[in-house]
Amino acid sequence: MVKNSLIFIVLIGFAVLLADLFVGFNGNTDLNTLANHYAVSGPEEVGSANLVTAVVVTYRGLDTLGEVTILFLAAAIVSFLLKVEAGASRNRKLRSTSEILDTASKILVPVIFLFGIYVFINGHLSPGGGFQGGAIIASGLVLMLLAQPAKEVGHKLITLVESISGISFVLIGVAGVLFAAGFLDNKLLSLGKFGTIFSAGVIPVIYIFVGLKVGAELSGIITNLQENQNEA
Amino acid sequence: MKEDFKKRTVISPEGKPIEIDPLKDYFSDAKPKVYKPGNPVIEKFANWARANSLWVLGFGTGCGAIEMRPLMTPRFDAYRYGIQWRPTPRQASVFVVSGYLSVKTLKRVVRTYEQMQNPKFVIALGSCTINGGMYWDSYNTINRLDQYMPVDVYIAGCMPRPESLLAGFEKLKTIIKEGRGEGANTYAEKFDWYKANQKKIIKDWDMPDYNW
Amino acid sequence: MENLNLEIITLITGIILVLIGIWGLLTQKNLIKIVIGFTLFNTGIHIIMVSIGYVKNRTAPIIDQSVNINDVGNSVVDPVPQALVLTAIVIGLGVTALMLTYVLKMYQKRKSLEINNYNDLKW
Amino acid sequence: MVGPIYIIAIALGTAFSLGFFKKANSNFSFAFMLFAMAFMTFISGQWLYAFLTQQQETIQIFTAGFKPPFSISLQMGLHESVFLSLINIIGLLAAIYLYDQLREKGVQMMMIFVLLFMGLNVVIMTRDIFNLFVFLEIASIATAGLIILDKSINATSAGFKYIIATAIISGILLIGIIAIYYFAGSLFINDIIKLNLIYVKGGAVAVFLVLIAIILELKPFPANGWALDVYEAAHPGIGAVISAASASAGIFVLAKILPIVGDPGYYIIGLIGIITFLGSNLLGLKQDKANRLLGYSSIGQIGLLLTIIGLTPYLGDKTLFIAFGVLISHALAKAGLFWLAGIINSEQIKGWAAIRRNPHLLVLMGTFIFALVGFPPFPSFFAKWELIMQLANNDKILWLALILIGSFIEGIYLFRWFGYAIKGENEDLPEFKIQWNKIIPVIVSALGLYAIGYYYSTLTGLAANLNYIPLLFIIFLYAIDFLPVYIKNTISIAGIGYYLYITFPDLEEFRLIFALIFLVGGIIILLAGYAKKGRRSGFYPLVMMMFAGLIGLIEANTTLEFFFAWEIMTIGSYFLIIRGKKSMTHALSYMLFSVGGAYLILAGFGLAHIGQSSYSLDILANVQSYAPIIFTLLAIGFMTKTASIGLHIWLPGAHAEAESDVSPMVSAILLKAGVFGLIVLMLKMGAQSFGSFDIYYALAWIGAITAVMGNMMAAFQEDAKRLLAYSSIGFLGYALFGLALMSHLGWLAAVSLSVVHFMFKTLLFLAIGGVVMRVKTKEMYKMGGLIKKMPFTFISVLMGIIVIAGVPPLTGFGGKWILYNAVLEKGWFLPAGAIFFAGIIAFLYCFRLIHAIFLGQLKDEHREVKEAPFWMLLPQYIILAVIMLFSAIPNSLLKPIGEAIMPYFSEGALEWQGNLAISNFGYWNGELIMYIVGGIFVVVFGWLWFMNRNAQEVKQFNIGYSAERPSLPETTHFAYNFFAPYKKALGFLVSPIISDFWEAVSEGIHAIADKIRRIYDGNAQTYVLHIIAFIVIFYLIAFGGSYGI
Amino acid sequence: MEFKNIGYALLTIFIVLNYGLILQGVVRKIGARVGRRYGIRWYQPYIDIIKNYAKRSTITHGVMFYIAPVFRLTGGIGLLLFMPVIFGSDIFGNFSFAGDLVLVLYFQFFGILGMALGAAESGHPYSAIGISRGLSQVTSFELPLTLGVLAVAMQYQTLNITEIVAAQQGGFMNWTIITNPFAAIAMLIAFLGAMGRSPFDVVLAPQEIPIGPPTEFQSGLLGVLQLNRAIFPAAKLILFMNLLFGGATNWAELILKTFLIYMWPVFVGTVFPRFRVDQSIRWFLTVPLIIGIIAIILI
Repeated sequence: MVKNSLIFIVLIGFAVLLADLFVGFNGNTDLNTLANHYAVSGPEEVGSANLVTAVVVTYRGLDTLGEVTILFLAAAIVSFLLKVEAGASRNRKLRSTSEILDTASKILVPVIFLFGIYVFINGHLSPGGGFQGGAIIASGLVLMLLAQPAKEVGHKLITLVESISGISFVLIGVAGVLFAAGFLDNKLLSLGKFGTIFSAGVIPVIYIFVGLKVGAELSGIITNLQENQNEA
Repeated sequence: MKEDFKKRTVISPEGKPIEIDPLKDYFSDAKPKVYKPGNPVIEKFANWARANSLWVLGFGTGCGAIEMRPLMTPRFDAYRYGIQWRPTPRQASVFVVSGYLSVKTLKRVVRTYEQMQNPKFVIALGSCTINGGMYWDSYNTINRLDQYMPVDVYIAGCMPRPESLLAGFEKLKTIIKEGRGEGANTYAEKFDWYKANQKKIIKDWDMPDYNW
Repeated sequence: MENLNLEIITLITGIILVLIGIWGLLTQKNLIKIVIGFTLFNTGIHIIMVSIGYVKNRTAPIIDQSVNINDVGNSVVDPVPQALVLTAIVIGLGVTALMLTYVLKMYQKRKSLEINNYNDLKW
Repeated sequence: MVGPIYIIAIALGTAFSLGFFKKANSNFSFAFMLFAMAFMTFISGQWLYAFLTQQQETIQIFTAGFKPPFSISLQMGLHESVFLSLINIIGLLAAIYLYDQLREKGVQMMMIFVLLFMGLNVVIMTRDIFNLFVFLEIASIATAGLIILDKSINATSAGFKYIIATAIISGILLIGIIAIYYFAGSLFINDIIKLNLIYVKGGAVAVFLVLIAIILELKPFPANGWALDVYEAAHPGIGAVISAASASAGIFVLAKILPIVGDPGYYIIGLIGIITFLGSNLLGLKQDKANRLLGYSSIGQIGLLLTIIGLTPYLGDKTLFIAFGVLISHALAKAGLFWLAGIINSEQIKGWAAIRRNPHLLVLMGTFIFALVGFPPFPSFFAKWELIMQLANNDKILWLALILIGSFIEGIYLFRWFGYAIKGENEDLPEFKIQWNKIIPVIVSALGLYAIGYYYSTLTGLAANLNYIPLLFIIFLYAIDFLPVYIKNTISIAGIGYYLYITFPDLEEFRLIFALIFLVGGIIILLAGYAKKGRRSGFYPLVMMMFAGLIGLIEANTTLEFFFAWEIMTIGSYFLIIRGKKSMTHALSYMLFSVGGAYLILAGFGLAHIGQSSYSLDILANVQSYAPIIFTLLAIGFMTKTASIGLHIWLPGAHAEAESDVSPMVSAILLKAGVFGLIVLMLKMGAQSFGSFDIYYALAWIGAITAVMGNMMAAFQEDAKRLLAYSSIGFLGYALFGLALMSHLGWLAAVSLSVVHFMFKTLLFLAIGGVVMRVKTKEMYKMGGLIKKMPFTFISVLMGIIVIAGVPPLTGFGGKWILYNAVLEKGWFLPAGAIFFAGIIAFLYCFRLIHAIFLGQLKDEHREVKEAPFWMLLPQYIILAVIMLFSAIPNSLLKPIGEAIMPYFSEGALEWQGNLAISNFGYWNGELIMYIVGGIFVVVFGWLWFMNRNAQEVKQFNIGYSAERPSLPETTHFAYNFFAPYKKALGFLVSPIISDFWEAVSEGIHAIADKIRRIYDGNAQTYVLHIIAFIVIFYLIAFGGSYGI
Repeated sequence: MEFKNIGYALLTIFIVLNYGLILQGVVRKIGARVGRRYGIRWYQPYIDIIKNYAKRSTITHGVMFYIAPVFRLTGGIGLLLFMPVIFGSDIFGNFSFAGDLVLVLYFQFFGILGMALGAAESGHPYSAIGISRGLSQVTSFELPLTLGVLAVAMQYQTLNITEIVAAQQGGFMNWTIITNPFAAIAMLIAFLGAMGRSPFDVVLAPQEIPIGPPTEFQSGLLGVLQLNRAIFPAAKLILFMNLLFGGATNWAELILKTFLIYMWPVFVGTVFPRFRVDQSIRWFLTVPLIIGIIAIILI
């Protein structure tokens, strides 16, 4: 009880701190210079209709690379930690799933995958992007694994996709240094016509790799967790 | 023999065993020497000094010891004759054997006598030292002291009074001045005889022949 | 109460979520619940971030039919916090996944979800 | 040049590509990873090289083809390149070290490892605050991954705590960053700096949140329980990375965002830093697990760094120098120690005793420990020096004191640990293997410490004059350690001799006198070394280190040189002392008193520098302020070496347990270093007083009480060497008293007593050493009657004690006579009474020494003991000859000393008429006395011999024993508790009040540490609570009441 | 220093030796008379010494045992010769030009130390016990003595004994005991200890530890010690006479003064019983020490 009251007091202190931080916040009425630059010059400089994508992939491309790396790291750690030791018994007790789920999943999963791909290919035009698309792909995988728990997902395939797309991302970045103005420079490819699918320089390419990579990483995490579900 | 005087083996700091024979290693086994009197003139002077500086060993061997204490009191005041008491045989010149001697005491008396330096004198006090006195047939006292060491003066009585003691000292002085107080040399000369007598009566002989 | 705009409401919601998250994190004894506490905390932060980037009466920063291409600067909200929150969400996802994995591993080893059973290392 | 961006590209490319490799190719994948690490190191190294040598300008790297603030930019400058190089080298070494683990655990771990370093690299280079956050997260997550390397339950739960804690911290950071974005409208650090956000309502809180989050990443006390658990549970190879690499990066980040906060930030950082430094080291005291101890120490060092950063306003342009010095020492040493921990593989610090199965490992460990504590020649030494100087110059006395206290506490547990390693029981400890890949990183980091230390010393113009030749000689001796002892001994003697030969012409006055004591004394004592057989591994470098320090003291012209030499000497003597049997605790207390004393000296020098630009020792003569305090600090510092009362408890054990030829070195020579220090101090500073209270009068009393107590305790000792050790304490009391008189005669007495003390203490320690060597015990009552077995040794002891006792005609009397005259001149009679009382008490132990050992009853076991070896006797007789010379011709000793004193104290000098010394009060003709006494002696002896030439030689039991006989020598030898009546009457004076006092202090501190460390209860929630509370508390401190930091 | 000095020195030794022996005899006689005895003859000490030299056999325990009496006698003679015995006399100034008061004070220990060494070599535990007691006691009375000496030296601004004596000339009102009473009292109490008479004679407890340190000495060795027992106390008396009682300008004055000074420990000894060593240490370090400190403070 003493401890809880202590926690409470500390939290009140923290709340005061946050209140102090935001006490002057009164909503924005205008964009600041930075945002205004992105909004005004973004379409022209980057060629992406989705300004968030422009910021994410180009202006702050390094962040994205780091972000992907974090997912990659998380996947690697999960896979390392949950790696089922070779030779350990793998006879998991699995409940059989219903026919409906099984059938539905067979129909839905390709569609979900397709939708995911659509989302990351159109990342520079519409809401969405590599992360969102990757997550959608991974959700398809979840459905598949729910429907067919016994299904073995090829780790090798996941790893391969993950690695290739990751390396490609890096190579694009390096190519920017070599052939354009800097690391992850968007103007490696021509900006194309604003608002079309082949526009916005390398953004779609990067987003494709990001999508694949995120999909693969999330899938990796999911399959690893799933394979461990009855190990406990 | 006392356990401590038996041979033993100890380990040296280097770890080597060392054989210890206490009687040989810790006690000198030299024989006493005869010291012939030197130049007669000097000797006469020396004897005068010896006679007038009698340092008595304060060793109460028997019941006669009780009679020696009064000598130091104002009543008898032996100091005025040059008689003083010394607590150690090393520095004393007169050994007063005060009364009967049990065999056990004899051993100590012999040892003490031998630790005194030449010349040394023995006064035997009381009848018991002469012939055993009332203890002549006792199972554990000796009868005649002069079988075990040379005696210069006997003072008879049971007990002799302090006055007799003073008389005895006076007698000793005369003997010394006449140059007859050579008990120490006698002991050295007839050492084997004395030792044989001592060993005959002292069964547990566990010391070197001469106690320096 | 005219100050009580959308962004203020969301901001306060975010702050409350943060506090609730921390409270849960600190008081719950079940490892899974602690992780949930963390996700609440994290979500609260994301909401705060989005609130900060909101500009009154504007639309999402995507140039489509609803946005005049020549007046983008006056019709969209700030894209930067949105970009940042995207990154933050992904990072939060990675961290949450890791937490759950660690919890899973701990549970496998010791068959307990009670946090007090995991304080062998101390002092 | 290869652009810094390629560090990212290479690291990421490698990490992503590693997925292609299968487990079977683990060697190849490891090589691949290692190559990447090497390449990253290469890139950062070449930049560092360019910055250092080619005046390379700092460059900005823009990404995405846009300029900041629109895009993320990186920066590469000198500081970045230093940190990158440091981190990447540690990473490379850590990778080599983890060869087995990484290969075994598979490619995932390699990926994580590479990515950790990529994250750290970017964190250092980036100039975007959100990018900073992202890559900090990468580093945290990668660390969390590395922690679970062995998948044990402890590692996993530590990893969980780590993730929870860092997630909370990064959440806070994120709030701060977004708020900063809100207030600044930019994420580019350079822009944010310009805006001075702390003056904006709310902006200050935002900045505070970022700052506190970064600080929390550095694990400040007490919000750091999770980090300690990690250090304890993680593989040592990982611990090294966290402690060395991650922390370095964290420090850099802090420095990077600090301009955003501006000046008020320094205060908070300094406060947190000093709390962390003190708190963490304090809790480390109670720690007995090696890895956790290293954790406490790491955090402590980070605390020190925070303090330094916090003190930037006062340190000025020296900040970088200081911070780099501390950081590099910390990083390399801590990494090295963690790596060693992995080799030794022992949980408890006691288990480190196993390390000495390989002496080279011990050398490495010693290198790291000494580097951490801040001994020369390591960078931390110079950094600490500069830090103290600057603090003192800015009048930051409290900070100075706190930093020194913290360093001292750190020294306690580090040296305790080191003591276990050198001296602990290692019989039952498990074996350990040394693999090539594990030892290489350790060696490299040790060599790096030396190299950087040397480089560092060249950075300060001041240190450029340091004399490294003796140190090179030490290295040479270490290299030839495999040779037999007589060769090394000869080389050492030759080395000292040659050094004396080349320096002799430059020396004068006191320097000459003490140089002769130190060096000639060293040669004489080393002669005894020929008696040893075998290799005597490790001995000679240590001896030479002590002598190097001593000669350095003599040659020192600046305060830095003096302190450098002082510390070198301390190291050497510490090792010499700890070589003895059962000397672990004594060596520790020696070291603690030395370190404490050294810090006082350091503080004193620091204060003396206030307002003076020069670093010459002469500054002591022109002290601007605090003069009495400076004097007191320095005097106490020096008195720890002279073992004055209260500071003496280290000495008896240390000297008594040392080897037979080390005891004279530490007792006869080393203590003189303190005397020399006091001489320098008093000459430079002159009379000092607190108000009307004369410090010298206090010193005189201290000297007198030391003399009485030392001698009295000596009289009650059963252990021969301990007796001599206490006697040294007493004698140095005389010396202190003499010096405190501040007159010609007082100094003449003090210096001549020092010389004489050197001689007889060498003599006695060697003689007793020889005896102990033969009889294998130090308890005097177990000896006895050795005069017949060791007559030559007996003669030297006899002469030695006559000198100690100050009985005419030997030379000890000269000192007493001068002292009497000096006292009469000065008029301090009460302490003088105590001094002379002490002189008489010296009789007691002198007699006891010679009686219990050489006279009395010879024991059974010693009946076949041999005389001490020739090489032990030779130095004794050389000294004996000198003593006889000085006794017969006193002015051969006193005149040169008098001349040395003349320039400083000319009043009341002795007038010499041949060998007749005339003072204002009396006169003394040593030569004549010698003849007279000798003449009487010879006549009486001849007569007695003639009289008793035929005396019968008897044996030991032939004594008048009340008609009985002794039975055993043991029961006949009266030696145990020899001065029982004295003890009955005055024993209360020597009740161990002082040791009790120090013990109580020590136990009290340990108890406090034990109570406080209970806050780390192992529960992740508690740790998070600590973090939040920490934030709230410092929020309240920073904003308390008024608005704005 | 010339050879005639040696002759003068021998003369001094001869006179003091005889004086010492007679003093010994006379004092014992006085002691006997106090006890209403007739007592020894006044020349008994001579006879004892001759007797001991006339002993024909001697034993020795080793080299140190053998030379201990030499040390002892050298200490006694040295102490005597380093002092000016008769003030103003070249002949009896002896070797006082070699050293001052400090030399004399420290030279006392020469004999003590040597004796202790020799006695210890006999291996006799009683010797060792006696030495332990003796040294302990010496250290304790040395402290008031030192303070007194410092006070006296400070009073006269010199350590030169001749000068100290010179300063006291011209009537007894100039004697240190009048001009500096506290120092004198401290020194005189210490003197009790230095003379080793009752109540401070447990060192030589005749029956408990048969006369302590010299218990193993006999014959000629004992004779040498007896010589010293004559010279050493006489020398100490002369020292105290010089320091406190104005010295002596001729032998008659010397004999009178030293005899009277000697009565001080004699009478105290006749009246007081023995102290144990720890008791005497405590006593010396309280009463006389305080007096000594007062003396120092009053300078």
